[in-house]
Amino acid sequence: MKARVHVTLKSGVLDPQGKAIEHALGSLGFSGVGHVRQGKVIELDLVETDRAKAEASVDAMCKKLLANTVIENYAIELEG
Amino acid sequence: MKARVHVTLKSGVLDPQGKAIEHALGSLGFSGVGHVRQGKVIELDLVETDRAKAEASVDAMCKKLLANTVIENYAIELEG
Amino acid sequence: MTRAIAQPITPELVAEHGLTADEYQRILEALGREPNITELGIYSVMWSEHCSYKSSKVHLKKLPTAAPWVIQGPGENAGVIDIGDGKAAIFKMESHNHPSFIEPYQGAATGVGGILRDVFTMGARPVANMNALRFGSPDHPKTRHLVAGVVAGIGGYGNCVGVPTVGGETDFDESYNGNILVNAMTVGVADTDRIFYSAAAGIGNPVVYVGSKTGRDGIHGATMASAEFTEDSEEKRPTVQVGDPFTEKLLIEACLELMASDAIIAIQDMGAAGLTSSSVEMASKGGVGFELDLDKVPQREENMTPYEMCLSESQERMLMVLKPGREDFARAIFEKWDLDFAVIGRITDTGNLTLTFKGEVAGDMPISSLVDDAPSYKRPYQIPAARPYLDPHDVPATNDPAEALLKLIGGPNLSSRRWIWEQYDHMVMADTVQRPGGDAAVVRVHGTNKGLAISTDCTPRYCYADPVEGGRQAVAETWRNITAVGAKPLAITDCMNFGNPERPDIMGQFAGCIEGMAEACAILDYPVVSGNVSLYNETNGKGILPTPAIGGVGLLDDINRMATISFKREGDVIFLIGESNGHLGASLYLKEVIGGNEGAPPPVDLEAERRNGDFVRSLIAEGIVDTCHDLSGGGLAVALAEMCMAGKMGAKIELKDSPLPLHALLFGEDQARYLIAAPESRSHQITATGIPATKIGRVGGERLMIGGALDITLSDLQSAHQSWLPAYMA
Amino acid sequence: MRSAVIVFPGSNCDRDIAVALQQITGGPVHMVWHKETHLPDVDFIALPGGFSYGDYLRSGAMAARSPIMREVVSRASDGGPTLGVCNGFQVLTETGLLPGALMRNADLHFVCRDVGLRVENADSIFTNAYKAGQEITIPVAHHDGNYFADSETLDRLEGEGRVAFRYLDNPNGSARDIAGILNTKGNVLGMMPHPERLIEPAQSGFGGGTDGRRLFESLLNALVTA
Ligand SMILES: Nc1ncnc2c1ncn2[C@@H]1O[C@H](COP(=O)(O)OP(=O)(O)O)[C@@H](O)[C@H]1O
Ligand SMILES: [Mg+2]
Repeated sequence: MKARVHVTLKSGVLDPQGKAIEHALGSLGFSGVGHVRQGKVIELDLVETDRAKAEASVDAMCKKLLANTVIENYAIELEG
Repeated sequence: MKARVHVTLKSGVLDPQGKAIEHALGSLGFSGVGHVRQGKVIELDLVETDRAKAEASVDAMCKKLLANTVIENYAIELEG
Repeated sequence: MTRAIAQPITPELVAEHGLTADEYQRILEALGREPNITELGIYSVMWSEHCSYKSSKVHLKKLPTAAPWVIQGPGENAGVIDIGDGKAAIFKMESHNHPSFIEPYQGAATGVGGILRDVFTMGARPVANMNALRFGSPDHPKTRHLVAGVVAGIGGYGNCVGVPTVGGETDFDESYNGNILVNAMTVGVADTDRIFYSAAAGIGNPVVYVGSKTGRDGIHGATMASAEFTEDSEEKRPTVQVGDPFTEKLLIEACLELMASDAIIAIQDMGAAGLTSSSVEMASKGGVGFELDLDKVPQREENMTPYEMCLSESQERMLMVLKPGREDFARAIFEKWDLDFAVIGRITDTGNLTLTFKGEVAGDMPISSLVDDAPSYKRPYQIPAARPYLDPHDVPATNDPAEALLKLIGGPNLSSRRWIWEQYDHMVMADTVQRPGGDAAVVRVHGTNKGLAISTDCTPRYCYADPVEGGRQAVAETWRNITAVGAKPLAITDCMNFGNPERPDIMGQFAGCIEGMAEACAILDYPVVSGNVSLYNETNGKGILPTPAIGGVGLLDDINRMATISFKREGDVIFLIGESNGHLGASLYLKEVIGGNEGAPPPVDLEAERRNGDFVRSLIAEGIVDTCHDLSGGGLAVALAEMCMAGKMGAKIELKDSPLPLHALLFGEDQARYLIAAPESRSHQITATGIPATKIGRVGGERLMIGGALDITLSDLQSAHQSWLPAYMA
Repeated sequence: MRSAVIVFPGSNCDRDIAVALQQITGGPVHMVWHKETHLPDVDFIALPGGFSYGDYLRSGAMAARSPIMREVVSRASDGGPTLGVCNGFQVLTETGLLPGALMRNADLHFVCRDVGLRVENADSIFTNAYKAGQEITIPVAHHDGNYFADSETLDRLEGEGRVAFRYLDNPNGSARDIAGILNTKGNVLGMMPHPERLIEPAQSGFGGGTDGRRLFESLLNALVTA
């Protein structure tokens, strides 16, 4: 099974990268671009085939390592 | 309209972050995790309401800035 | 967190803001009415321990702050000393303990950002960063994660901004398990005729906001820093601030560019309690009022309330008072650097801080009540009785001195910190002439042959055993470290990290440390020019070791006459300067090798410090000696090992007959001592009346041999010393 | 010899390299703001180290799209001597002037230390004052110095003698220990180590060498004496 974890900054948390990209797009002449945010995606190949178990295990990975839950949210997507 | 750009490393390109995560998950006792890859998601708020135009414009942004096509692939998702 | 202006003020709300009933009564009296929620928030941050120093003020007054070279002592954003040729060194140290425990990367990063702003706000270009870190026991489950995050955060911020992080200290002790200490120091250099202060002046002059936009970051951060930790504050996860070092770099360049003109009347960074404390401090120092239009504040989020804007701790922001008519000139500079710039108010003659929001008055408070009427407490205190002297004969001997030495230099407290400093860019600016790993870092004053020597030190186990002696020792050790590179120590900054001041024993530790520090500063002519107090460093009623971290700065007249700790030439004669009494009370030998912790710390004889230090410095200045290391934790054996490792050269030491037991000679931590080395041809010059200088051996070979007691190869020393931290962090 | 140092927002070794150029070449050094569209009349262009745009998105990415870079690319393509150090190297790969990319260090840590290098090509305008095969010491300080290129590109670089410097003890995971590479014409060099940080004895604490100096002396040999 494949898992995809999307890690995004909690709303209200400053996103310096997003801000800089927003600005750079502006100077490159792209107009009409509002708020830009940057997040991470982590893709994992799992041996586990049981969906519920996979989800629980990836959730534990997120809490322990993949996301910094003080400032980040995460969402898990399973495939296959 | 909202756009989401997924930027991932091309296969064959070394991914130190993915590898480090893979290793760290192993030492945290998570077993059964195969290959791990890390990518980026960039979320943009667009003023444009026409889907085709929005897509074209985001595609240009990717080529010009958001992705380094020597090492990265990108995929665009539009919403709303 | 969004609160309407009309929220009623209940006793619960008052308590939630960390204000006592008595303090609330003072607010009612100051205003002559009930405060609104914004005003309550403002009083609560201004009267917090962090901003008001209400528990510490009465003691801090005892510290000497003057010397002919002091341009600005405590009270401004940072201290300023004259370093000659029209240049000044500007420096300060600050804590970011609580935020770093909650989110180590961002907590440490924003700590660096904050202290940088304190320094460049005065007109200095930052030239060096230091970091003093204390973590819990290495076996504690959180420690590794905290070390990794804090080090990455300090590096992440400092490296990006482009200021070299040139040194620091790193301790591990279980008392910090639930409460790590992250103290960051910045040193900058300015022209003495271009130093900027925070006192606002000129009725009607514009008040200008520059930097990043304001968001809902760290609201209540300042009150958080003043409240004891409980298990659930980890759960509450207060909004942490995220640092943006890129913006900070732009802010430094933009501010320095504007500072080259005559447009600025006063400037102040927005630190803890952001807009509130910066405007109140500027107005209070200038004896004027401020009128701010909150609608003009650049905002990152929608629907922010006055409460939120006043209390936000968004980073990378500054407040300035400009000369009238210079707004456009200044705006052009900030726009060039892509930074926000907004005129948000003006100076008034009312003496009040007046806030307007959407056309209404959102707050109106006498500035004097926020500052001068802030409570000041003479908290009861009890300085713990000094522990009795521990006779070295009563301390168990080791039957294997070599193993004891390897254990010390290969253990958590004395092993190499290379794993840390290699993650810091310690060479950017190309003026680092003494890198981390020596006694003090030395940074060349750009374009000259002068150097600033910088060291941070504190031995908390001494402070716990005897606060007064520990306070003396912390100051003396920085003085010694700066002397050991050949520089003249000029002044210090401090970061006073203690537990809950409402407990008389903790307050006693504080008072005791201050007493010792004051004495050392006076005798060594080494005043305090800036500092910071961090109290309530405890978890579930258990305080940290008293930790008055000292950051010292000294001046090296000629960097070509600089000493380093490395042995340099085969055959050099090694001298021990100072008296050895084998003091093992509260020593590292006791802690790490024997597993004890009793006894008085080594006494600090400040007159001897001065004599011995002045002598060593003169030898370096005259070019007689270029190899020097002070003795500290682990004593003679550890210092010798460090000199061998740094120079990749061995040494052969003869031990003379002594009434002291061997383990006390090797590992005793007597103060005021140095090891120096010089070629035979110059060694006859190493004598002076009244200074104990003993020839103890020679440099050479591939092993460290001490009498018949100990014989270790360099490579065994190296592998013990280098491996602990990387292995722990792997 | 006249030089230009391009200053991006977040550059932080711009002064360091300007000082080195001034001290060693003796010629004027123009600091050129990234928003400029024209370069002054110079013999040499330097892209300095630092964190342009905070290294956000990808290191060097946003700087590579600055207005001044159009001009830099055109001069460099016409054979104008151009050096990118650290962040400057990242910018050069992002513009395509040099092949490959600089990825996050293999151990994910920022690394600042002296490293040993072998001079692989001592014939270039940047390296003629070294000897081929000479081992030198120059500091690195970077988070993204892990050079990546596909194997054909790497083979080509090696085959054409375009690897200028190789690490003796690879600090970042770079493919084939590559520390610095040249373009086809040999007029563009990108390198992660910072030669400008070791040009006088004081910078090593008086205990090491000044191996960075030779790089600037090479330029002087090539661009002035020639
Ligand atoms: N956190 C740190 N960051 C940078 N350098 C550090 C850090 N901790 C320790 N060091 C460096 O390691 C060396 C040894 O530190 P320490 O044992 O505290 O020295 P000393 O006993 O001479 O005061 C010093 O050069 C110091 O600057
Ligand atoms: Mg020392």
